[in-house]
Amino acid sequence: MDKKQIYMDYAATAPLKKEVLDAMMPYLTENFGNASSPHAFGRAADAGVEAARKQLTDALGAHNGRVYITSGGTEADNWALKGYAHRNARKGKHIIISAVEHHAILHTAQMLEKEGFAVSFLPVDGMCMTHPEKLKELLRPDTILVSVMTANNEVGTIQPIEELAKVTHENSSAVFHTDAVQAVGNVAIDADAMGIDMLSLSAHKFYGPKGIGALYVKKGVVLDNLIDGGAQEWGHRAGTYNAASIVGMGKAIELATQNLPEHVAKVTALRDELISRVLTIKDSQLNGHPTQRLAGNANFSFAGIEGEGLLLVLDLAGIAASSGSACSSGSLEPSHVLTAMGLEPKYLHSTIRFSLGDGTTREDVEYAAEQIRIAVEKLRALSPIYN
Amino acid sequence: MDKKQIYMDYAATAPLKKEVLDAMMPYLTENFGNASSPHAFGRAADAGVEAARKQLTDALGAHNGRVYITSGGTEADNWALKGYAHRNARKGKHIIISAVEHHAILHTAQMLEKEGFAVSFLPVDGMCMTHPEKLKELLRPDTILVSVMTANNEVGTIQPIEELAKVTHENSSAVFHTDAVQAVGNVAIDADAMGIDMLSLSAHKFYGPKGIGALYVKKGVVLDNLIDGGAQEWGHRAGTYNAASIVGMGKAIELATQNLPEHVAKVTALRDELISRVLTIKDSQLNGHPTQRLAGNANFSFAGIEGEGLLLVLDLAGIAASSGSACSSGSLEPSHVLTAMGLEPKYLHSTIRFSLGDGTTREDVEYAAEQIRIAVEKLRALSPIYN
Amino acid sequence: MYNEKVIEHFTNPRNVGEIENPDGTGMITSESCGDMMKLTIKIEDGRIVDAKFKTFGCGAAIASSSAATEMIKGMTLEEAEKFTNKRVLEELGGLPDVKIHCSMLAEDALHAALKDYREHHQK
Amino acid sequence: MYNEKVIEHFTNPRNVGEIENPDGTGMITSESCGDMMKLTIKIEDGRIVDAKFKTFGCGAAIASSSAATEMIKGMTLEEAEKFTNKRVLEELGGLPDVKIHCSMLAEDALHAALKDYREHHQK
Ligand SMILES: Cc1ncc(COP(=O)(O)O)c(C=O)c1O
Ligand SMILES: Cc1ncc(COP(=O)(O)O)c(C=O)c1O
Repeated sequence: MDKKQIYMDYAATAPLKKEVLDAMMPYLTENFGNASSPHAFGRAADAGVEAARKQLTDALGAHNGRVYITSGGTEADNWALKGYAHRNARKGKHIIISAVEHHAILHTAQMLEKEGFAVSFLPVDGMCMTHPEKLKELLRPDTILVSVMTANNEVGTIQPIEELAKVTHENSSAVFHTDAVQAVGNVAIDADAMGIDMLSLSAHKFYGPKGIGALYVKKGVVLDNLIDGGAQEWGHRAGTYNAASIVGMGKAIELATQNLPEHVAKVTALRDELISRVLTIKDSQLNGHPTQRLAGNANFSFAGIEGEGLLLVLDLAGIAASSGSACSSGSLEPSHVLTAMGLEPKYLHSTIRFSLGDGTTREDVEYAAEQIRIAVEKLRALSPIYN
Repeated sequence: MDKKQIYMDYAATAPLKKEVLDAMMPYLTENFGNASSPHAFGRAADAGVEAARKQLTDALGAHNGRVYITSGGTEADNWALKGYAHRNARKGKHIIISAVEHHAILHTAQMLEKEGFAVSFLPVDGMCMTHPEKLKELLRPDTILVSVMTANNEVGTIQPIEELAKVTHENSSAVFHTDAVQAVGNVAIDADAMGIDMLSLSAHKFYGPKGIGALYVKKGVVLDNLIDGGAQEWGHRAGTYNAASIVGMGKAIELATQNLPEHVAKVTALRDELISRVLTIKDSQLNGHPTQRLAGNANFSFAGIEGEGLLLVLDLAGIAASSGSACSSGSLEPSHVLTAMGLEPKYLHSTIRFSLGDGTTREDVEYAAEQIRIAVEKLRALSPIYN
Repeated sequence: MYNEKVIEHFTNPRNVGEIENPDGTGMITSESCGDMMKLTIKIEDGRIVDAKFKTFGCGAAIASSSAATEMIKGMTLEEAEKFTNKRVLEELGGLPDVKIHCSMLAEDALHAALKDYREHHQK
Repeated sequence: MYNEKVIEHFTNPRNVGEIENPDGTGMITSESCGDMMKLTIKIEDGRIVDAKFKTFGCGAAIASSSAATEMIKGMTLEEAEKFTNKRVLEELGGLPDVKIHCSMLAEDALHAALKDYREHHQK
């Protein structure tokens, strides 16, 4: 890549911070032991794993339970839903998820539906915001689990998690899970104070490595295992420890938590600059909540042009963005998130997400805004439905 | 660690080969994109992932199906058993596993048993060898799945996989899965020629990274997903690609396959040297098969002393070994493998595994043999049941 | 993801626009992904002498539209009737599996335009 | 995994062996893990004046045995009756959770030896 390359897809994945890679390197080289082995090589790896677990626990305010290591946010989400539903089916078979969950929750809930669980969807308003009183209406005596993401991956709206957890606990015996994959590193989290029973995270969204994540489970919440085998994780999640990535995740969450206010302030300013420039383009709109949104997220629709085409023009101009969740590319249907928000049909296929992060500069924002304008004009000239 | 450190626990985990780490580094730095993203950053990562998949496919002779990426051998084992059993329960609810499987298979089968599946155990002889005619006796019209490991992790015995698969297919409609986690890199594998329907592997056992593995699934064999979510892996295993580790796994299997004969010859010679030296110790025995065993595996019992005590003396002398599967440490019961082999009770708690590998030298073997002799003498002097 | 030829067509699409007073017009919306293509053609002496398109869609849809208009110009009506997306795929040197359906847009729009021509403009 | 004090006791165990003509002998096998300890004690004037052990077991079992023999030497029989594994754990500065049961071996062997003394050797 010799030409200009601007990365505006931090919500899909973020690069490793240098300090994180540095923290990992010893575990990719001399500290290679199996953390479950009692000998010196094993103990060196185990020390790294347990220090990282402490970093996670501290960062999440999760002292009232255990942080289990998983292979990522998707596994954590699957485990939370399937593990809790299977273990607690005799208490009830009703689950509530928001209408705008990531596929890791949505498809998992749909699998549970096939198995005989009933799933209700908590609706969102036009800004992708859920409302606690709507949750109250959906709670039933047989509701065992409520899962609402802390922040949405497509449009960035930050949900009122504390209130949702409160409504859940005051009106039912259900436990409250939140997919905080997009939130960690962008939103302050204090799991115990917020009334969270389970929380999923994924390291690569906060400048840690890919393929590693965690599920926090509050004391007293009991799940079936998703992955059986050896005695790791108190017998609840088997598999040889990936010490290098675990150490990287620990370092990444520590840095993310230390820097949270500065990071959010800096990225929010850049994002708002991008938003105000882009909204000068005719027939464009910002999707999601104007203020209760992830620092880096700017999701736009442009009448008359298709999101993936726009993505490609920008890619050719060296700007990496996303026309929805990267994970769902390959799917042809309009995003269930935009549909649930009741987006005007003309905007449904015309959406593009820019997500800014650590490495974004003001120059990047200016260049991107200009390229977006050019690209939109170019594609509108090709459009049969815009003139 | 400034004193002498000799690693003889390669079967627990192996260090990364330098070439493997070198192959991974670009994906831990500039090629950090999400392999599912269509833009340039994503395409760079995707190219790495797909090249690695090809390396895996070629190395396994697995052209007649698909190699799915997982978070390790444990997940692959869980997916194979649970995914196949759940999807195919209407065809029958009987499963056969060998009596000496790793906990990733054993505990998973036990979970299926709790759900209502019937599990039969294929016995082994005193050398931990299974016999195809015994398998034939266990097969029933409702048997849907047979799972026998390619090589045992504790005592190293290599199973007659081709014959077991043949007996399975000739006498039932069951599919044949093998946990090849210990075998890959030590035993030549040609999945299609051997009649294997599913095969699990884990990269860190062949000098690749931890936390990454694969499940090969032959065309026509259909499983439920274990982990639902995004569209990765043809919709069958969701989660953002861990491109760095996947690329490392690809490189590692390529190297392991290229070097297989030399590697096996070299390590076998060292192992045999260790065995012949150690067996000069009075009241000692080698466990497992004398010749049909993993190149690096030397598993011994010493009358009158306890394995973990011996492990500790050796650890203090700078030698890292294992008193069974590292994954099962924390468990107090005698190994189910040794029990299934009918080991004399006096040897059941007196077993220790040395596993040699790439970095082992003749000097290591000589030093280790001498230290083992000293340690055994020391502990026997403490033993109430030896004199 | 896309080969160079696809990128080239996408970046510099041929025959963009609408023919004034066309002899045939086809407007198609893909049911599977919502992409849209409007094709206008000019016909003289049983041949397509001009074709222009406007497309709302991804890179594959736009490149296919561009390639198709180039290919159909000069075709007799009989040739055009037999035109399929396979020809577009060949011309472009292939598309990713998930994008093959996008090349149908051009085939469908052409046949819609020919139908329109037969119904309204043929004397 | 083990602290330095445990390692020190394991590496240089005190009071290894068997007392000839002991006043009490306790031989215990742990049901949970198969570890074994044989403790022989010498008693004079209502006090333990000597104690020796042999142990088949892991590092924690051997270190606990060693520490316990040091601690019980000089104890009156009354004190010895009240001796528990908690004292051993304190003396050793703790053991890993999964290893705490190993320190029970010493407690059990001591009580078995005292019982043996009462039954067979006490006039
Ligand atoms: C909200 C949300 N949940 C879950 C996931 C899944 O995380 P991972 O792909 O790391 O498993 C993602 C990202 O892909 C996400 O944005
Ligand atoms: C035979 C066997 N199967 C499965 C596993 C599990 O692999 P992993 O721990 O990498 O998930 C191991 C090693 O731990 C093994 O030796």
